[in-house]
Amino acid sequence: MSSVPLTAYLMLALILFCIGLFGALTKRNAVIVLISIELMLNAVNINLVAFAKYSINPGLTGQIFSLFTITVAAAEAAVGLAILIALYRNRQTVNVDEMDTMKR
Amino acid sequence: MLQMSWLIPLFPLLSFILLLLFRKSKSESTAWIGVLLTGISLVMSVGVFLAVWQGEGIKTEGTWFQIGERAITMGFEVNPLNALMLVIVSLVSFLVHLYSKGYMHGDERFPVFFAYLGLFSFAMLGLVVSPNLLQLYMFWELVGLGSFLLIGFYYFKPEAKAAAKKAFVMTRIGDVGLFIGMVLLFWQVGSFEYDEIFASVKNGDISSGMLTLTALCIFVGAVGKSGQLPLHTWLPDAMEGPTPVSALIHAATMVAAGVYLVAAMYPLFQASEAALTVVAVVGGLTAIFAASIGLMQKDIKRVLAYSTVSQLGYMMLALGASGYVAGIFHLTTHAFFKALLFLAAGSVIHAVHTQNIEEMGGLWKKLRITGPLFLIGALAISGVPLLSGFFSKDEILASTYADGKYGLFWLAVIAAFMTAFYMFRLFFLVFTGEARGNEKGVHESPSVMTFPMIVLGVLAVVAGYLNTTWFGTFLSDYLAQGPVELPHGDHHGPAWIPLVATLAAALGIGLAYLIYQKGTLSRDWITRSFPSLAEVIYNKWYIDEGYDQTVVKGTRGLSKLGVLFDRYVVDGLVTAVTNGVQGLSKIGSRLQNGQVQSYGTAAIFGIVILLLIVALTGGYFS
Amino acid sequence: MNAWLLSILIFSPLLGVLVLMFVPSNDEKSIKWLGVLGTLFPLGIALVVLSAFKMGGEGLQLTEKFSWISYEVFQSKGQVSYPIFYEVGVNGLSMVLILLTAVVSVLAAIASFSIKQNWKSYFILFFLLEMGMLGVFAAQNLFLFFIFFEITLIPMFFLIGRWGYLEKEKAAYSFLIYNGVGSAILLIVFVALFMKTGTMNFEQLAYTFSLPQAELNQLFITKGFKMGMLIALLVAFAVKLPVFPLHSWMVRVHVQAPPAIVMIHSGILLKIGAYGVIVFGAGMFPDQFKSLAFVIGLFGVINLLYGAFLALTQTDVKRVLAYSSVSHMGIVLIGLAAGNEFGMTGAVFQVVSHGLISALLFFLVGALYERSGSSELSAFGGVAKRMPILAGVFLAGGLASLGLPGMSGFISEFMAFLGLFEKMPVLAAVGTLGLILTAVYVLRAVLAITFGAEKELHEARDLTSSERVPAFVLLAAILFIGIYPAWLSDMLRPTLDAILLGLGG
Amino acid sequence: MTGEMIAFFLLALTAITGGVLLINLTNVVHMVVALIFTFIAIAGIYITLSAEFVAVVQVLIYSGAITIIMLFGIMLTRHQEKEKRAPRLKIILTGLAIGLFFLIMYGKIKDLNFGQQDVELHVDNTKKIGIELYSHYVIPFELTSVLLLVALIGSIILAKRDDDEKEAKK
Repeated sequence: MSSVPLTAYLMLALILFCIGLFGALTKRNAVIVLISIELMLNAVNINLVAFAKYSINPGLTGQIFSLFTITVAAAEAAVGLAILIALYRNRQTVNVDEMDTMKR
Repeated sequence: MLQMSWLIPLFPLLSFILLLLFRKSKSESTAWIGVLLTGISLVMSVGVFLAVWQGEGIKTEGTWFQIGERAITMGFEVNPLNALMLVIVSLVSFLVHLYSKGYMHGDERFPVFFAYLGLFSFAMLGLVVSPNLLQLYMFWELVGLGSFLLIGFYYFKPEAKAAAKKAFVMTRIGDVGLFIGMVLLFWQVGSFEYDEIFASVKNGDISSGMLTLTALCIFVGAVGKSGQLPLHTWLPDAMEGPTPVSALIHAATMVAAGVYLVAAMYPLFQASEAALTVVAVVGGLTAIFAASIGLMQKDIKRVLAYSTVSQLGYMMLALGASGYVAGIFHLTTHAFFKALLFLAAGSVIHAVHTQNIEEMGGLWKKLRITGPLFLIGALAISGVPLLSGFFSKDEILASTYADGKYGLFWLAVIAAFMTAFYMFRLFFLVFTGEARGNEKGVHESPSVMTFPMIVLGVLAVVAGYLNTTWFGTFLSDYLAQGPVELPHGDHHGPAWIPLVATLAAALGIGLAYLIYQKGTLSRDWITRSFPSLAEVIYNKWYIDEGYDQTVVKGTRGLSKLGVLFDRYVVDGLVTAVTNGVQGLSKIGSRLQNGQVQSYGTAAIFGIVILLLIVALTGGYFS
Repeated sequence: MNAWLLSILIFSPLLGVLVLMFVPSNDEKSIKWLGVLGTLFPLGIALVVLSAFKMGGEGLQLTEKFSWISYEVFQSKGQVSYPIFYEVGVNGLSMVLILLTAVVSVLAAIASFSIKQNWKSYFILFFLLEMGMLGVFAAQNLFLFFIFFEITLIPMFFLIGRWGYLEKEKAAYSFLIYNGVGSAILLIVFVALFMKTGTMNFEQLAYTFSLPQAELNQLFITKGFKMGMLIALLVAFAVKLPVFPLHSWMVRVHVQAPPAIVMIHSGILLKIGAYGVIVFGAGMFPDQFKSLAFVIGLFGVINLLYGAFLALTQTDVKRVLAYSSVSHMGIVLIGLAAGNEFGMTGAVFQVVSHGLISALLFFLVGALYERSGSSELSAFGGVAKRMPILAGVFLAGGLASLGLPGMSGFISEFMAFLGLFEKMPVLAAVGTLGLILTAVYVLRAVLAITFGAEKELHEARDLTSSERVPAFVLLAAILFIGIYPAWLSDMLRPTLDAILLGLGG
Repeated sequence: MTGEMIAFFLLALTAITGGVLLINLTNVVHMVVALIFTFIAIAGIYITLSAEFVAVVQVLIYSGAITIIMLFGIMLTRHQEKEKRAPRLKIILTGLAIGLFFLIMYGKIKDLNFGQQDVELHVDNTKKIGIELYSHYVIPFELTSVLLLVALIGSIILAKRDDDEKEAKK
């Protein structure tokens, strides 16, 4: 049975990862940056699940791992947003390039 | 007796140490420590000399330290040459100690002076008994130290400071020559021992070029120490030291060390015709050159200093002209009469408190002992028959002539004439005529000062009979026992040579008499006839100035250049590097704009580079 | 007892630190005396070590070895383990240097009486510095050597930067930067050696590199690699030594650091560079070292002459001495370049001798500074009148520095040049010019201070009795080595013979 | 060309389109909505990979929860809805780096094939995951719950208006 090769999944994941990375590094809105990071995590999840099926030792491990990842990602999104809101309250902005207190 | 001869140098060393411990003592009886200990050395030296006269000799050595397979040895050796030197050195040293007791009376660093004298005597005696070149070199430097300390004894005088420094540095230049020669010889022979060096010279193990090179290097050392051309300028300046020091170091002993060195290494020189010729030419030129400067000096000690340089030139000339015995002979007689002259000059200075001969005059009547002794010295150095200088100078002339160096022979004769002239110019100006300066309260020196002069006066008269054609050539027979094969035995040239020498001396004395005593000839007769020549001679041929302009200025200029180089190039390079780093970090800090995304981009670049490396090389650890 | 002796010695200065912890920091007097006692203790142990040391014995003695760190790496050829041991030991060379360290430390501690503030932290840093120095010379592997090497840098930085003169911070930073670069290069070399050979032990490394090239090829060690390592090592130690043109930090440190620290620095720390070149350079890469001999000799002569020329016109006596150190380190290089027994011995003698001489001279300069508040030559004159002992010792130190026979400087200069004259006579002859220049600048400086008309100093007292101890001890040591060099040369011979065997000279 | 392949291509296309829209749209809300497509498409991909449970979780959490919080975040932080573009240089540099990254990774994965696949994975998928989670991975599982609790409390504290501060200001 000819099925979709592993490479195809990996390619998809790679493309999504790159898009997420690009978004995270170039977008100015902090919310979009957060969501781009979610996209990157998703791309990784695809890899995990793909390797769960196609690999030397196939099994459930990859899927379970991706479940944990999703959990952590959800927590991260929540905390990230909370920080964003606190920040917005103090600085009245969510623009990433105005958040340069490290420099000052 | 001979086994104990290594103790000879140690007594003065003991004196040095004891006197340093007593340096705060105000009592002048501390001087007796020095006198006594050098006296013991003198007695032992005479004993050793007598033993060697009987044909004995000794050489003892032990390992000093060992490097790899080679042992560096130390020890002592007594042979005819250095036994003679031992006597000369310890005798003059003893007499100068005694004399200084009176001369240095009232000086607040009285014990220190004697300590330095002790150090010098130790070094000089140690130099003489050295059985190898390395040990000789070490004492050679220590002798320089003693000389330096004594010249700079009046440390608060700027002239003394400059003179001490100059003496040390100028002789150091020579020493480096000796050092190079010694080291080169070591790699040729594999040892510093005289015996082994001479053996390989004899066997022809050393190529002739190397022989000449090493001999010349060693001769450079002698040039420095003995004040030969062109390193003579320190010796007249060294007269800033106390006068007994000039007598001891800069007339009788240390400056003769150069001559001694050439004599001790004579087989090496004999093996190289070129080296001998150089020695002779340098000696001859120094003799006449220094004599010419002596003609016009006004400082009593400087006249004597130039005279010393000139006489040392004679000795070198003798050695260079194969007159080994003549050179040593002159060294011996010169030690006595020049020490006498210096001590007498010191006595004069002690009396009138000036060194300028223009301010003296008519002292003959006031200094009834010093005057005649000075006259004896002057007659001896001028080569007046029957005094010691006559015999030794005659031999030098004879051997020069016999060696076929006719040009140098006539040069030496002219120098003899000049010597006679300036010595008697000095004598007449100081002792006869009217008193030109303030001479109130001038009195004869105490007996502790006159006694050494009398001893030296006697020796200045009789030392010549050590080696005469009339009574026997004791000295050359004696020296023939030594390790050096005496060059062509008989040196007694034509009978007219003594006549010529005597004539030259008589002419010189007569001319001085006519000018300075009788006044028949005007004093500035020569100065007026050859003004520019006189100017040049009066300024010592501008040698000092020449060195100042070339070597000193050059060195200082190089040093300044070095400082600039250090500041601008070396430090500049460093500054350039730091500026570069700073510039880079400025650029870097612009990247640090505080925006997380930029950092992220940078991090991605880093990851990409690492991945590239892994992708291209296949991984370092795989 | 013997089994632990060296470790006790290395860490003995820590006892001083421990004791000082319980002393109130304003109790000046007891801190200073404890400082001296704290350095006397290591000296005592060093003497015990000396008595346990068999003179003329072959190889290492009093060795200690404990496994310390070990890690494994999976490589294509399998699992390879890289053990690092704590291993110390002494041979003749390091014994000499350890003794020098212990002695100079005590004297520097006495000289530290002139420190005006923060005595407690001063002495704590001082003890750490001493521990580092002792460790550097006793370490028998690269790792330990490097750790102790770094331990010397940090206290030194603070000692210069806090207790120095006007431009102390600048001096401290340039010290740190130059030495930091040097030790960075050192670290790279050490890691590379470790990766290639899997050992850090000096003897094993030397053995590995002495294997025939065919066997070395299996370890991927090429001739080029060895040469590169040697050059990097030489550069790293050239910073420390220092070699022209990397000397400017050293001049700055010598001028700005407090005199007691300069005694340590010039007396011992610079010697680590020479020690490194001998142990790592000549000891591990003899063939390559030989082929670089001419370059090393050339740099030696350049150092000698350059330092001497620059010392000629300096107006600050500290600068004169600093450049004189540059010049004297040239003699070490000259001796090493000769690569024969005379040259090697001369180099080590010069290391010891210069350590003593420069410690003495800087001590005296410190004493003079305390009396006059200046180190400019023009501020002094006729010191011999009111302070005859100081002037006398100063003159003696100067004469030792210019290589007067009977003092240690002569032996080292003589042997270094004797060695070089065998191999490169022309270069050596050029180098002898340095002997003359040395005489000129030393006398210029010494005479300007001690001779001449007397100038007013605000406090003209001669050396006090606590100052006489270091001065006389150092002078005695200088004279002792000058008169009886056999003591030192016998101690060194087995070690140097082993190195010379490698050099084939 | 099997049905599986067609499904994969369609889903992949949707996911990538969503991503590209995320990059190119200017309205922030639109961006988030575009991403919902991606998330749902990824859930589909999970199904083709025989991971039904993960797919469901994906739809629930990503498409449901996270996107909604993000929209809330956008609403709460009222601001200009239009997203301004970043400076051109930054985009070029970042693009270059990511492009290189892509190329390298592409080179590495393009021929990756383990030649094996688990055909039993879809059978009782949820049940098996449950068993695994409560047996083998029970400790991480419990830890995750702690993590979620901490995140919950942390978010509340962070987002809470700081009343003391306000009062202090008054």
